Amino acid sequence: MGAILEVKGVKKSFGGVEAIKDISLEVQKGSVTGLIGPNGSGKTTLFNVIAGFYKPDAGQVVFDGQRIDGLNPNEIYNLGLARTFQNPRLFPSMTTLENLMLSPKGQKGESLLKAPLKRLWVDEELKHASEVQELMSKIEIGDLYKTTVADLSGGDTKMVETSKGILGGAKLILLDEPTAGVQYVSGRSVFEHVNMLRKEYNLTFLVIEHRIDLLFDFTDYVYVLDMGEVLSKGKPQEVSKNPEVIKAYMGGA
Amino acid sequence: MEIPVELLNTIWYICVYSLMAIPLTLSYRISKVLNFAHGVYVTLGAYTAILMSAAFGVKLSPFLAVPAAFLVGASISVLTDMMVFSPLIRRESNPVTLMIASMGAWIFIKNAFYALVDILQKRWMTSLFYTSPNIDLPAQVAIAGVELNTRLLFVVSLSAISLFLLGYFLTKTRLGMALRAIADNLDLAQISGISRERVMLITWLVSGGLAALGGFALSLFTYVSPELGDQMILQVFACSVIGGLTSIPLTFVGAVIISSSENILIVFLYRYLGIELSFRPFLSFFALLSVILIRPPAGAGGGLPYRFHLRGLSIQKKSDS
Amino acid sequence: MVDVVSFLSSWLTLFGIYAILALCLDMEVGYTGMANTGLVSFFGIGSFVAGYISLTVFLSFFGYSYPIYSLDAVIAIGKISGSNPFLSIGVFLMSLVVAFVVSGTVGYLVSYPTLRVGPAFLGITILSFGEMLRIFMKHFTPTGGSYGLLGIPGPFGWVSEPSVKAVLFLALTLAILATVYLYFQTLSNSPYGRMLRSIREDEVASLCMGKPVPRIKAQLLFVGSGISGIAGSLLAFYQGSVSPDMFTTAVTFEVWSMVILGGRGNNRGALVGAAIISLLGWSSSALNFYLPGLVVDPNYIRWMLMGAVIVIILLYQPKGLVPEKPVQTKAWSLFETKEEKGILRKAETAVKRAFSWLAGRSYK
Amino acid sequence: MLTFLVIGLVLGGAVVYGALTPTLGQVAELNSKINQLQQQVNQLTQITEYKIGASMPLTGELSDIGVQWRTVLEMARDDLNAEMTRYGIKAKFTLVIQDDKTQPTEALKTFQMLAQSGMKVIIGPAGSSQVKACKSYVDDNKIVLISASSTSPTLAIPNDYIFRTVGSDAVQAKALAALIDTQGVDKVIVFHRDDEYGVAFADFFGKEFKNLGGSSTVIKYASGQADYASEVAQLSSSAKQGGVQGIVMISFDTDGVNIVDHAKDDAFLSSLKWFSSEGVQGATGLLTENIAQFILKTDYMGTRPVFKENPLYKDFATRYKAKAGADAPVFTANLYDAIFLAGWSIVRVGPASGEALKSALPEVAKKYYGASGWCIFDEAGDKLYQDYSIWTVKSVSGKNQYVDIGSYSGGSITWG
Repeated sequence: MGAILEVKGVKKSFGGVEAIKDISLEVQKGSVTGLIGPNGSGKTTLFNVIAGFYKPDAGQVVFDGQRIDGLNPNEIYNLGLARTFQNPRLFPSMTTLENLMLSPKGQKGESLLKAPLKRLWVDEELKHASEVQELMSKIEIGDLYKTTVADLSGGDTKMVETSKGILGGAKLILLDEPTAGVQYVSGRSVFEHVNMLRKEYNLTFLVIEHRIDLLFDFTDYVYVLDMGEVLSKGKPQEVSKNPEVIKAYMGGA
Repeated sequence: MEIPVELLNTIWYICVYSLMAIPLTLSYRISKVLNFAHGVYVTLGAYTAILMSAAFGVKLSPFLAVPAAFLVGASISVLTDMMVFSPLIRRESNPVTLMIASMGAWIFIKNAFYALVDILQKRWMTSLFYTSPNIDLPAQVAIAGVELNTRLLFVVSLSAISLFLLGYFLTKTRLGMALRAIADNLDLAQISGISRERVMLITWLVSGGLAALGGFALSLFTYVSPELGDQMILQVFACSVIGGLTSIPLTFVGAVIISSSENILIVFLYRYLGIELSFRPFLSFFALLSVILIRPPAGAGGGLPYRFHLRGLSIQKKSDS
Repeated sequence: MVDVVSFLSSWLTLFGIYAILALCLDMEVGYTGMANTGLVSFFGIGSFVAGYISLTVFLSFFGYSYPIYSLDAVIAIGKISGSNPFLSIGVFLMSLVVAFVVSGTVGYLVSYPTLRVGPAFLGITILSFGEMLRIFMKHFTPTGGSYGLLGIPGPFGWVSEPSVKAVLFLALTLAILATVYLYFQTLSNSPYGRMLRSIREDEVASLCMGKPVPRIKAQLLFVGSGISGIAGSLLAFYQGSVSPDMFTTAVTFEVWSMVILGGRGNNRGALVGAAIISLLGWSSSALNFYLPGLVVDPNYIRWMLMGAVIVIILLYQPKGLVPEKPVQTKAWSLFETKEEKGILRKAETAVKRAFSWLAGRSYK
Repeated sequence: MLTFLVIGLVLGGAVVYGALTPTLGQVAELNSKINQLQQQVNQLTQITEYKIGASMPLTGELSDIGVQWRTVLEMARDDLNAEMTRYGIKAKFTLVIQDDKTQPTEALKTFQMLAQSGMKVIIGPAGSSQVKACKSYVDDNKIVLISASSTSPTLAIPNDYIFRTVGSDAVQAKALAALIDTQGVDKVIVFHRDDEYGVAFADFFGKEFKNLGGSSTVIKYASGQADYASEVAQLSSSAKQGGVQGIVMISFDTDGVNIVDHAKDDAFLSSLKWFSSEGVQGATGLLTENIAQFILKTDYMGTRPVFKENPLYKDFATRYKAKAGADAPVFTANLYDAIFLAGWSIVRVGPASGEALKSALPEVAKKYYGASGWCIFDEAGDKLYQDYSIWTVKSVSGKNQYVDIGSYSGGSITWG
């Protein structure tokens, strides 16, 4: 299994402030890779660069052997790289079903010309619907299909956001603090689902996470960022022993 | 010596536009309301003096008219805020909703005022639809051998003083800093311990009052009608947008640009390119559009996908809604 | 003793025209969240295109060579307009199509700046564009400049009886309205509509889900503006004359208030709003008619009402009179039928949770 | 959706049915005959009430003068009713005045509303673009439109339902040119609004003035602005360059006053002679002290369509002044006569049929001499004999007022 995502010497600064000094990292196919670091260490900025929100000032991002830096977010999504946000960005006043039905790529019904002619897209629509149903039952929110997303619990919201990526046929999903805004106890279950989904759909995850305990149990590899640089990397256990990591982490948090 | 009249007009308009546009910028920056009702404050400010002088039938002292105009504009603007904007803001409505609400308020107040003027006109048997206040100012005054228009001097000093006071208020006083803090982000303001509602109130009070002063200043220069606000609002918006609707100094620059384009540029176009004078309003819109295109206002957040690639603005929800 | 027939026909015709506008605006504002405050300019383009085409075709067909805005042209048209039914209707249809294309294209071009400045400023951008256009039209001699165009021959010039003519035109308008309504209804209840709504909710997130947001917005402005153009040409034919002064921003605000009142993101709402607001206009006239000499002129009251309606609706009934519904695609059927299964699954999960609790594992 | 369609169909059906029934053969004629008989019977027995519609610019660009016209209308109504009782005609007229905001589409709506409440004669609207907006409607539905202030020659269309109790600008342009010629001015700038009225007037004036051996250049300004300072500045400088002796201002009231107000502060413009059309006449703004001085300096003169050597007009003017407290502004006499023409035609053929009224109106007008002189219509339905008087502002008994210092009739100007 090779690297599905390679970040090579990426730099990004806003008006003189270097959010990312120089970061290179690799994400192995089928792994759950953790990304930790104190606030302002450039984790989210890195995500935004990977997801195509920002153009890196230098360096390149390679996904599946293809350069994606400089592409627009929607193009990157269509290549199979999905992301979630720290404070989830779903479509609040739309139902769970609608939210999920939005995610499949290249729907026939989403072209202006085909949309008015039902029969052109209705079969496809049903196919997607059944997939959605299946997935929703897997993550145990099957009965919430007509609740608007705004009314979902924190954990459910995270799961919906994650599963959007899956329905979009993503190979790699960037999770930005999946346990933020989730009750402490259910944070674990979020990761259990992540694990389950990874096996089911042989996905890869890159996770920003603050809770070290979860990282130990669920991630295969961890990068520690500080001040926009990779401070250290390795298996969670090793990393957690690294003194400067502890220092940086305690200092930051 | 003779000062070219184009220049004088430009100065007039710099004063008037900055008095109208800067409060608009201020209110947008702090409340994120693209306020179309702003034009109404202008009209009311202009008419306060007119109605007063008509009612008492005397020459009105400018030092009475100015505070009166300010008070009227301020009170109406605060009223608008209390009845329309703050409930909506409390409900975290998006900017579009707020804009529409302001349009509603605008249409309502304007026509209510129209009705009032119509009734008064019938009562007093004098024409109020198109007039100018009867202000107690000598026409000309000679300074260092130069004949100067007193009203111009008055308006220049009026705008200079009020803008200076505004600047002082924003930069030096605690309240003013709280204002700016809120404009930038909320947390700071919470720290400074001043409630958001109060700051909003102050903002609307100031902006409404200043806009009214702008209206009054214009009514010294020319005859005004209840349509005044509508006729000016787009130019005023143009000034503010040039200022990115966030920066007060840039808004002043905008006022300078628009007034000189309306008073000087058009003249050059007419003389050397033979463009009809009646294209004058065209220029302000042209300026507006070109500025918007060349340099999208930060307040706009920029469209997709430019937002990220051009400006790298924050993509947190705050900036969008 | 109000003449019911002609009242209904004239009211419904203007209602139809404005309802088409309201539907377009609703598509842009209600579904996609594009605050198009320059609607009137596309409306105007449509009507000028219609007037220009019909006059030119008629004059050239009958071999006159007057400029279309001249008095001779008007008199000549007065003679010939009724003479040839096929020509009348043909010209009518042709100008509808051209109006659609032209206004649509302009809308598509305008979409560039709007994408550039983003949602909050779209309004002021298109607004000033509309004003620029109006000033330009006043100097654009081929369409009569500030004279505008007069004596535009309607599609039913050959019908002698005025009320029949009015009714025929009404039927035509309502037919077009119905078509537009059906089109938008199917569009908004398709994946496309779903996508539009997602853009309104959060365009960034929608972009992150692979939706080409800028392109979609441009498409929608094309369609919306084009159909507004059709409405405009209808107005031109109904009124028989167009002049630049007809297309002030006031028109836009009227349509806006229709959409707000009826409810954003809901085609039916747009229709309701259009009906109510257009009635409001007539009712103020009626008030003036039956009790003349009020202290306050009813016209002021009418406009105050208009403003108050917008504000009050936004404050107390933000969703409007007819609140929006979830996008109705086939997908629902799948779920609705599985309702009882849903219940079973509920039970199932409950049991699971119980076990997991017994097992002492923290479970969501 | 379905419900909507159903409603649409039902309404459509109702409308079609309602529309087709009256057209069934003689029924219509019979009805109208019966109506007319009814009318005559009524007239003999008890007072019948007739409604006359009016569409006036109470708001918008002409609002200043529009509200004064409202007063004239009410006055005319009362006089007409008084006349009826004097002649023992058992008829009473009431007015329904609607605001059309000086906007075309609004004017059309107003007309439809008035027409649908059974009125076949409607006074107004003021502006030519508004009249155009109503043209096809009134022609189709046989409603008689009498505008007292639309002077655009582009509406001089034979045998339509549009009548104008005021002469076309083509004539007034001639009058103005003649006036300027008498002032020994042969080089002027025509400073006019960019709407239909201004453009047309400027064209005609240019031609006429050329025939008299003068030369004129044209500057066009955008109407509907809050302020015209920059235009006036440009006007001044091009006047300097052109070395003209006079300015001809073709404006409405609101913009006109604004322009004069700025011109009074300009030394060079104040040294020229100023002329204007009727548009600005009657605007209260021109009566303020310092503008009056400007008018004195530039011996400002204008033409306006009224025949002041007319006892009826003098009578009307005095009574108007008594009622409104101001001098009768422009077009009031024409408006006044319009009401009378409408009233008498209704009395003659009854209010039921627009066709009858259309044919009656010119007949009535032929024999009618009113405040605006002879009201005879030409074949295009415009006032045939329009005399013009020359107006200016003078201080009469310490109060600035509009006074007519001369008149233009039959191609020649008579002073005093």
